[in-house]
Amino acid sequence: MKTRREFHKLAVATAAGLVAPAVLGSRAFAQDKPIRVGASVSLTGPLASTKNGLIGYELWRDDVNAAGGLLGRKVELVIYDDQSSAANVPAIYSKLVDVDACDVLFSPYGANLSAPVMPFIKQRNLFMIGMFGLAGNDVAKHDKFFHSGPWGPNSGRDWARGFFDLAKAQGVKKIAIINADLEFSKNAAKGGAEVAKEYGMEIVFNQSYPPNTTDFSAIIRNINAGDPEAIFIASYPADSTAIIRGVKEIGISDKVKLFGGAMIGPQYGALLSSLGPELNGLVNSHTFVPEPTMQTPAIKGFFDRYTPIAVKQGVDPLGYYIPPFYYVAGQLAAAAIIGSKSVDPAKMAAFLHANTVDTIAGKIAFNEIGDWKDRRVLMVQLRGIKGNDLEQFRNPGHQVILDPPSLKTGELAAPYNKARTS
Amino acid sequence: MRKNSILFLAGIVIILALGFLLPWTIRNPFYFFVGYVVLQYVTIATGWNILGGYAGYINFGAAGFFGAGVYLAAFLYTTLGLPLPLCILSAAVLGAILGVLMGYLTLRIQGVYFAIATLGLVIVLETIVHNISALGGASGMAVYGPRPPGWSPGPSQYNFTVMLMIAVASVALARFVEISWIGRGLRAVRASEDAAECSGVPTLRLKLLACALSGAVLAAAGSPYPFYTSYVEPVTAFSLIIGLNAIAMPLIGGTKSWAGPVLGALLLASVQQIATVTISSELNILFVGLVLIAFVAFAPGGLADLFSRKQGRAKP
Amino acid sequence: MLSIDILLNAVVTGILLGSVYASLALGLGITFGILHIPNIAHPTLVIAGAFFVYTFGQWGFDPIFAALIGLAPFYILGVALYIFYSRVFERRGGANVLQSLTLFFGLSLVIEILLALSFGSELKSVSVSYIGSSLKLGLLTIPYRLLIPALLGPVMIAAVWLYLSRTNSGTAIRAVAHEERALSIAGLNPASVKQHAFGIATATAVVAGAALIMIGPVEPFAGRFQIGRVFAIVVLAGMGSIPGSLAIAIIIGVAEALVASYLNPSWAPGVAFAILLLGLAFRPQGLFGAAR
Amino acid sequence: MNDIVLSMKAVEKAFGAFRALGPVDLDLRPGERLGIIGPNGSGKTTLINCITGVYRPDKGSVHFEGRDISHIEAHKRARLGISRSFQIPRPFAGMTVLENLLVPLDYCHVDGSKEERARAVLTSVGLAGRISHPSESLSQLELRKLELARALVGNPKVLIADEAMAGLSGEEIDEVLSILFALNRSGVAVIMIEHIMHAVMRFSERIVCFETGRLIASGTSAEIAENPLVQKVYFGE
Repeated sequence: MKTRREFHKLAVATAAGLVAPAVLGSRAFAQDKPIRVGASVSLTGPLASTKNGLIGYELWRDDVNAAGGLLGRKVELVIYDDQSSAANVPAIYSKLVDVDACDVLFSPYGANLSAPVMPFIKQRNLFMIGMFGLAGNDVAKHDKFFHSGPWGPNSGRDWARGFFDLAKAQGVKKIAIINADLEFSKNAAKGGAEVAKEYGMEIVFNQSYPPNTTDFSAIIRNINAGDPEAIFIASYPADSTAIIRGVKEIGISDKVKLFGGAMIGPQYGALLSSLGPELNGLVNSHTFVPEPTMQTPAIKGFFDRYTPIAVKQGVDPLGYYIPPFYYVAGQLAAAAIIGSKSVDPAKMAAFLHANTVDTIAGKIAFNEIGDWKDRRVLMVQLRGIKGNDLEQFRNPGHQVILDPPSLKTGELAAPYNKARTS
Repeated sequence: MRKNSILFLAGIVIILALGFLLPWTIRNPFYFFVGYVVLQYVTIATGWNILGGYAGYINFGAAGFFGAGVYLAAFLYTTLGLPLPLCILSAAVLGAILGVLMGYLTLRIQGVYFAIATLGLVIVLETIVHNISALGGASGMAVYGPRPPGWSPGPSQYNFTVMLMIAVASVALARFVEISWIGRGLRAVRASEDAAECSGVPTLRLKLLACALSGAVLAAAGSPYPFYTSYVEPVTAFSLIIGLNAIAMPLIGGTKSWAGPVLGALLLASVQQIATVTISSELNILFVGLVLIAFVAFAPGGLADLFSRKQGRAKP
Repeated sequence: MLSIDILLNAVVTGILLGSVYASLALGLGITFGILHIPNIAHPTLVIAGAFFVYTFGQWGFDPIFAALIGLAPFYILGVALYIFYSRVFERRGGANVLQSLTLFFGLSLVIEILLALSFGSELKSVSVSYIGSSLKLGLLTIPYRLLIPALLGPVMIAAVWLYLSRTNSGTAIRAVAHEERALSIAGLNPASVKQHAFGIATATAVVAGAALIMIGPVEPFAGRFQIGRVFAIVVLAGMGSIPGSLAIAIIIGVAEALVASYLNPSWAPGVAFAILLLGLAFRPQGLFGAAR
Repeated sequence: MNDIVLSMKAVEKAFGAFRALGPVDLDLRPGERLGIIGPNGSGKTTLINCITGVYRPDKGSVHFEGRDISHIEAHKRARLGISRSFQIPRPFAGMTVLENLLVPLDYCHVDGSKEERARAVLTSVGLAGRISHPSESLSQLELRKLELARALVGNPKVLIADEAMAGLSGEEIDEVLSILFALNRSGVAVIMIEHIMHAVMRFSERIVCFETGRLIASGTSAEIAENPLVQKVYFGE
């Protein structure tokens, strides 16, 4: 029984290690009482490409503090790395709430990582801004949860509806759907299939494929065999590349009018520059593009500051997809705190439910479960891309907004084969 | 031997009593979230060691058994509404069946093939889960756990106590295996399979038994997980980090006795939990990898061995 | 949907992919198949090779040329790995499987993280003129992206096989695992023969890495998805049978392509392991190896 | 029919195209001391493996006390009373000397206290002073003794000593021989496989010689020493 004593020592050391941060935290808290905003960010793991959102948080914090803080209190970010694993999320949020005493919470990235916190915030009645989780609150229906992302109501089904609206306008009758076997893609494909049925389209092909598939020739041949007029693709960056290459290699029918939809990857600088002109003609979802209908001094100012930091950190230098909405999350929290003059979750939530907030991404109003009242997911067509220079994407005309109609900056170029080569 | 057993039993009683009392004395739920994870790894390391440590059969697929437990419990609870203890029990039975199946397919040949086959178990099971819509596939499955009973102040505390009971049961099982004829036979298998067989040890049956027990404990370790995260999806349920920790923890603690994996898990899981809320980066996994290499290379007996050697030297 | 061109193309794609799998497995065929060292870090070394090729690609080198440059440094890396491995275990009089598996497991983690730290965890790919176009032969459409790596595989395999079977130092490698004593009687140092073999095995990783990154983008953790395949190939080929491994790799490639075409691509990852498990259960000595 | 304890009838074993053994017929009387000689690769070890159950013979059968055991597993044969020591000692590393003996005692049914039995056997082979030492710390001779002690602790009826004296000095060989003689006096049949010719000649009542998998000669020590076939095998033309 030699080890028993060692056990004891270890247990003590471990407990001390866990307690120490809490003690430090509460002392800092007592001195100047900043408002604490807590979040987990996927700094590592498969979702590490979303970590550029953190720059959005930090720019917001700096702006707020430069303007004197909120209600006269400084804002302090408490950020942990969830390593892209849902298993780490419960402990992290308990730490944020129970040890770090955060006043405001931002959710982890996406629905998979956010799902574990939903019962927790509902049960503890906490205020949270959701980060990019599709339909994140549709089950819990927590009244103090607000999306920073533009998915809109019924997002599980409807967020990519724009693609199907465009297809319907083109008279598409037969559609093919493929998706990666991952949460976001799978839900996109499931919702897409429902919308297609609603519009009376025939789904001639509907398959999912495993992550890390590198060869799509078989799938593309099978799609061609089904003879669709539109192809809805919900993919992740690696497969987005492989699919676009595969289409170039295998070829696709001239009947196909729309190609794309929910591909992750063509929003990011890395893929835009590596594929370059191969992306021409693609119709894909986005959250922000520098087109005249969206560009405002506020958001331009954001990117002017974002880009140098991103370059220094080695993350996506464009950052159109995620970072602005991380800044928006901060703005929403700030509006709620200032508007309700408190950090009381119920008051903050009441304010956001009752008021429209002006952010760098435009005016936002929420429904009862915190979705944006109006969906504002963009369907953009990539056009006129020459070479692999990333800077061209900062100019209008390369990511033409087709949907929603209120932001439209151009008409669909179809069929895909023609748009691809022109 | 008897005196040790009484001490062990007393330890169990004290730890279980603490498991029921602490939730009422420590108000901060955070420690129960962290404690749950640490205890989950104590169970995983203990379960892995029954086969890996005692019999010397390395299982890279701990995450497969764990994930199977996670999904079975989630499925039984959400669709059939089975009570938690039955979910845990069913998961253990499934783990045992999987263990026997794996063992039956590969144990008649050298251990290295068993190890390779277990690598595949994770991928095969993950592929299956992806393709079963009743399990939610890649979109995962929301699980709203049972309301905690009166003896526990909240869900995180309840999960903690449940996990503690599983961990204690697993350690007790591992200790029983270790000090009984099963353990002696397994150690003989580990040292020399032929010699063991020729000494009358039914090596195949013993290994299958170890596979079953190990699988059962690993799957049981996963069964409360759906209630801890309220949500299961294949990537985390079959996460590599589980397979990694399952090997690293016993190896660091020492594989010869039940105390090794417990020690290794308490240490490594605590360090990881602290790292998650302090330094946090890829360095975390890098650290585990380096520690693993260092222990294999320089201290194959693990911490337990280092301690006993040091104490042995101190004695003149 | 069951048209002849889909079937034909699926089979051809499968053969091409299988050929690439064979080059991934070649190094393991030497370390595990011949030397009996369970180097589960091999797929990760392949990924490291892919990143090497990627780095040179950034400077304008063709992937195949970059792979040739990489042979020497990877050979040295392999020798260093073997020296570390033998230092660790020979002090204890031979390695036990558990410990060497764990050592290589830890090693692969370390390599992965080092790659992630130095290249980031995003996908990296090479751009060459022939990527994106394809060869059309009647009903067949074969992307060069697949064709060229698939031709690279058999060339390398043939070279290694000829080396092992026709040269003295190659024969020494094949002998070292069984006849260590005989080898030292013949005046050869078994340790240096093993170092050499490990070096060659690791050098094949850079060529396999080039093949992999030509087919599609690669990220630091991509090696994990290959572990099953490469072990399935080496084990089912009958440990150390190099022509056998090419045949098994093609069988696995075709099986995966057919499953993807006719069943559902989402079942494809399980194919290699299902074949491996069945193989281990019913013919543990491998399909191309003699009974032991 | 109790004058034959172990009998092999037309046993054959091949590995691929290589026929390692047989066909071989061989009987063993209870309490007999049988020596098996033959050059390396002559099939001696394959023969033992067929008797102990490590291999299943391709053809032919093995009978023990009148019962066909060709298809039962090695550990069951051990429990029936066929015991062996290994050419290269295989102690259960990580266990003490005493524990090494407790393994067979756990699985073979022996009356009385296991620990007392183990201590008695260890004393009889001269390892009494090493009972609680780890088995890795033993000397070569002690390992040989441990190997024998582990083989005989379960009260076997047949003990197969596979080169139990290889690498030992003259005095050490005598020590091992005396252990085997003592064991044989208690009624255990002993099969000795050995290259050390003077030892096997001294020990065996009957010697058989193997060459390329076949039994080529059988007889007393003196007969074998005179046998031209055996001489040819050992001394060439």
